[in-house]
Amino acid sequence: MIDLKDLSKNPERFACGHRLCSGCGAGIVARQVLIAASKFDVVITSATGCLEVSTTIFPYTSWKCSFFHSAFENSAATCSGIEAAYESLKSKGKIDKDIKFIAFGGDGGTYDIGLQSLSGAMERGHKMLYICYNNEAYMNTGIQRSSATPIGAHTTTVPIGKFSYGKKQNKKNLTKIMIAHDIPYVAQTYVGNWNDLMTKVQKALSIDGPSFINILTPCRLGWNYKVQDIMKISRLAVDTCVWPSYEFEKGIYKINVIPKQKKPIIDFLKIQGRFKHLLDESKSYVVESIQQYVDNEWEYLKNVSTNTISY
Amino acid sequence: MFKEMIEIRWHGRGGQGTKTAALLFAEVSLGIGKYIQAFPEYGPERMGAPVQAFNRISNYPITIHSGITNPDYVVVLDSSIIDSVSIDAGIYYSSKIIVNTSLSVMEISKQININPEQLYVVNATKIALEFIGRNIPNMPMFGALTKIINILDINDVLSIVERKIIKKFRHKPEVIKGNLISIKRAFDEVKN
Amino acid sequence: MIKTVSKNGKIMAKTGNEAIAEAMRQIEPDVVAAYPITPATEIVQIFSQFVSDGIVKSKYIAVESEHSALSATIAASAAGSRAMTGTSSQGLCYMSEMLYIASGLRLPIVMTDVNRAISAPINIHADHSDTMSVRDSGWIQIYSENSQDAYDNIIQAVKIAERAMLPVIVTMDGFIISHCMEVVEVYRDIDVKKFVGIYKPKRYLLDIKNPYTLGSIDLQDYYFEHRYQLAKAVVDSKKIILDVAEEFKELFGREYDLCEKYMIDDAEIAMIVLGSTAGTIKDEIKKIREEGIKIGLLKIRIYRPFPVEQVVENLKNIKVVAVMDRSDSCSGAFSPLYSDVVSSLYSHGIIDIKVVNYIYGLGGREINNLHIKNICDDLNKILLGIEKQPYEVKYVNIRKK
Amino acid sequence: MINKKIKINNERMFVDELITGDIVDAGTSIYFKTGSWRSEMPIFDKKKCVNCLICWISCPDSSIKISFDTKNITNVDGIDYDHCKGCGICASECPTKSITMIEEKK
Repeated sequence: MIDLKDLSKNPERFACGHRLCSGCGAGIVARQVLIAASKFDVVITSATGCLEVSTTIFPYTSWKCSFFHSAFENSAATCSGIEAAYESLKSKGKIDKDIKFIAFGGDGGTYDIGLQSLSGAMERGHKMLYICYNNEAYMNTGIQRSSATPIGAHTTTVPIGKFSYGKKQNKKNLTKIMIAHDIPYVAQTYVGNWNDLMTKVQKALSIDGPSFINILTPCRLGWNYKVQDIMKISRLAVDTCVWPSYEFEKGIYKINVIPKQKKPIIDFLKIQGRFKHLLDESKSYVVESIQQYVDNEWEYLKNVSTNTISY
Repeated sequence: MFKEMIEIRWHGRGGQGTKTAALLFAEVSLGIGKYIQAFPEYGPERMGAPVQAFNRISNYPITIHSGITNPDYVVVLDSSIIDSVSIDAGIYYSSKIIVNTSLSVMEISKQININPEQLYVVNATKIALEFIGRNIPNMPMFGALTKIINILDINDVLSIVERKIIKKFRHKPEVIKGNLISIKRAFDEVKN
Repeated sequence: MIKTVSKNGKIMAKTGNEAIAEAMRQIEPDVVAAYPITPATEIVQIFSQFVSDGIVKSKYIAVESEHSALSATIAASAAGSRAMTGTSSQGLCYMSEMLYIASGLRLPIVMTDVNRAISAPINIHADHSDTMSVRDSGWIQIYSENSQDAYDNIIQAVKIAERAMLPVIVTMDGFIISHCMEVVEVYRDIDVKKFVGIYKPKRYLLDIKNPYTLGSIDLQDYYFEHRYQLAKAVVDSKKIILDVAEEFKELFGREYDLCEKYMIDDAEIAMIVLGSTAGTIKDEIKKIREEGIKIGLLKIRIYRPFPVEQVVENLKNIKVVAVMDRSDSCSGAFSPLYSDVVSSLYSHGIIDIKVVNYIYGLGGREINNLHIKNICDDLNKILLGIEKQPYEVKYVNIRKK
Repeated sequence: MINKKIKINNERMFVDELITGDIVDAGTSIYFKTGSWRSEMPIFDKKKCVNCLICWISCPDSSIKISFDTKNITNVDGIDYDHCKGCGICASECPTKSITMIEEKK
């Protein structure tokens, strides 16, 4: 259980004055991760993307800890290089502090262009936490589809049109791919549950080895919802089971949030502009197929999970 | 008389130690104070495929970095490649060719149409099998070249080679001995 | 016996790759991240054996690509460690994006590039297309003529990089040097360690008491200033390179400069070249000189920053010059080295000199004394007015009907 | 040095004043005011607040001001209007409705 009162006593490490959109989920993720990591000294790396460009516009930076960015596709490789330097300097007695390493990337920089770099770093076993703030499209460049974009969503590179209902393919299940790397800790969480999110970050940082957390991070611009509804929307993703909150620790699956009553996927879709066109009668077959996909994945997850732990 | 620079071409098959022989020849020559170069035929080396390696030996620093087109010495580790590879490419009137074969100079000379006076033979395979126990003819051919090139003292060669391979075969003294004997044997047996 | 130049040096037989690995063992960087590629693989292979045997305390990251190799090296350098990498050809192309970032962030990384042609068609042999493709990336580029050069250059590169706060790439020709065993004088470990010293970065990411952001985004208001800073640093690094060469000479006895002059002071015709071919040209020049032809060579050692002043100084009295490029710009507007030489001359008002561009040796195509002799004959004919200066690029040793 | 210059007058630095490399001192964005981005503004009612800190942890702009009382217990003090962008997440998440959104007065 996260004790906010206790954590609030640590100095804030994510400064105000950044230029993320009003109500941006990435800002919430970055803050909560840093607050959860309060008791550690950290070095942060980030892939190019909204979070990076909006928080480090020269000569302003919102990071009060060491922060490094070099390119789009290499957040994990970059983090692994810093970790290796740390190990080297520590073994030579040039550094004595304990430092944790956290890499950030959006879904574009993680699912797509950065996948190779991520896979390599995880396989090599660097002691680092990779955080994907997943807003399900290339938002920084103006809402283009990524392999994290769900079926049926409108994006500017697969727009809806006379012959298109948006993206035709299901999103890639990156969390499963990371689980297949057999690293000590993999988790999925979401912006609407600070307790779940921060507990997972703390858990990941306590582990001796690589860890990965995939955080569903609604984007007001790309998902098109009312700005203050961010928490509600991401909770709906969990309640409809389209984005289950679960973790994979040392070979064991645990579901962390079981919805009291599993809601139909339409509840999640109907409050977002990116899915609005699916509400039309003629597209009900798309909604049905999404429901089918969600049901299958949820059943699979329930089957592989040995127990349930909620935070 | 020592030319300003001697150029050597080695022929063999991938896995027979062709490149190793050239590298070792360079190291031994360096050991007696010569300037050296040793380089393989550039490219991926594949087991069994014909390969080449080269040496330059000089009393002066070698600055040249082109391939060797007119070798002074050609060393053939495996006579079975004679049909498929032009071992006489670029040779001139005073080039010398040393072939690992059980055949005589005259027989080889007919086979590849080379002046028998430029040709030398030694049965390095037989020597290798007898003293090293494997058909790796590079060491005996090394000894044969030492004899024909006549710029290195065989005793220097033996002691330098011993120093070079002693590390690799520390636990197999018989291999070291076998190699040294095979070098000396080929040195003695190579003939025109 | 061959005499050493340095008091405590040791004469050894080493290939270019072995010489670089040996230097890396002596430098003992904190982090090396690399990915195998022919013909540079041997370097990291030998080095990782040093790591496995505990001979060096470096951390070796066997990354999954060249892009990650340089990314991790950049990060390790930013973190405050001395970091090195190495690659060739396609690997350098794949790193290309990160090369610009390394220099933009002013990180003193040292890399070896074993020069190899760029695909397609795929080819593993020497030419300079790879390093030429990133010549404007803000890295210092040092070309090596032989294994000794490669060894000496990489040792100097560490010091140059850290003093100039710029990344340095040391190159040598694939196979021709990388796989050619030659005489190399290796210095004592203790002397090399003393020469390179201990790396003390001013600011580094692991200095968590003094946190900062590295790699921020510049908008229109700052990008230009930062790039200007970089360009100036590269140009100003000439002095640092010369200072380091001077210190190197003091400790090890070998002399280095931005360029190397060979019989050029009284020459009427000259050749300019990078890398291993310089040695072959020297060999041929010795012979040509015996015929009474006044020919000389200017070998460019430091290609970036380009030694404009030295090129002008050494060419100003030459009548006909052959600029030898081992890469092609495919532009009809001449090749990289030629463009640099001609703009250097023109900007200094030297315009009554005939400069001919020769492209040679692409994909490892043989260049030997005979080819050089032919070029010399061409130049001589232009000198004597028998032939006119050609208006297009000349290709050496290419099969044409 | 870099901080001072930004802090005092937001003046652009000359090339000679820039630190070598693309370096920014930590946390300088506090000198960049994003409060003007608001179209709605949160109003905090201290009387209703139970100091649960949910607004604080939910704010993407680190704009919920907190302080510590004599027993070192965290209290919510209000909104940092210099930086709050008016997204309304705090108001929406507050369990005691201590924060309400009103139209920004220009």
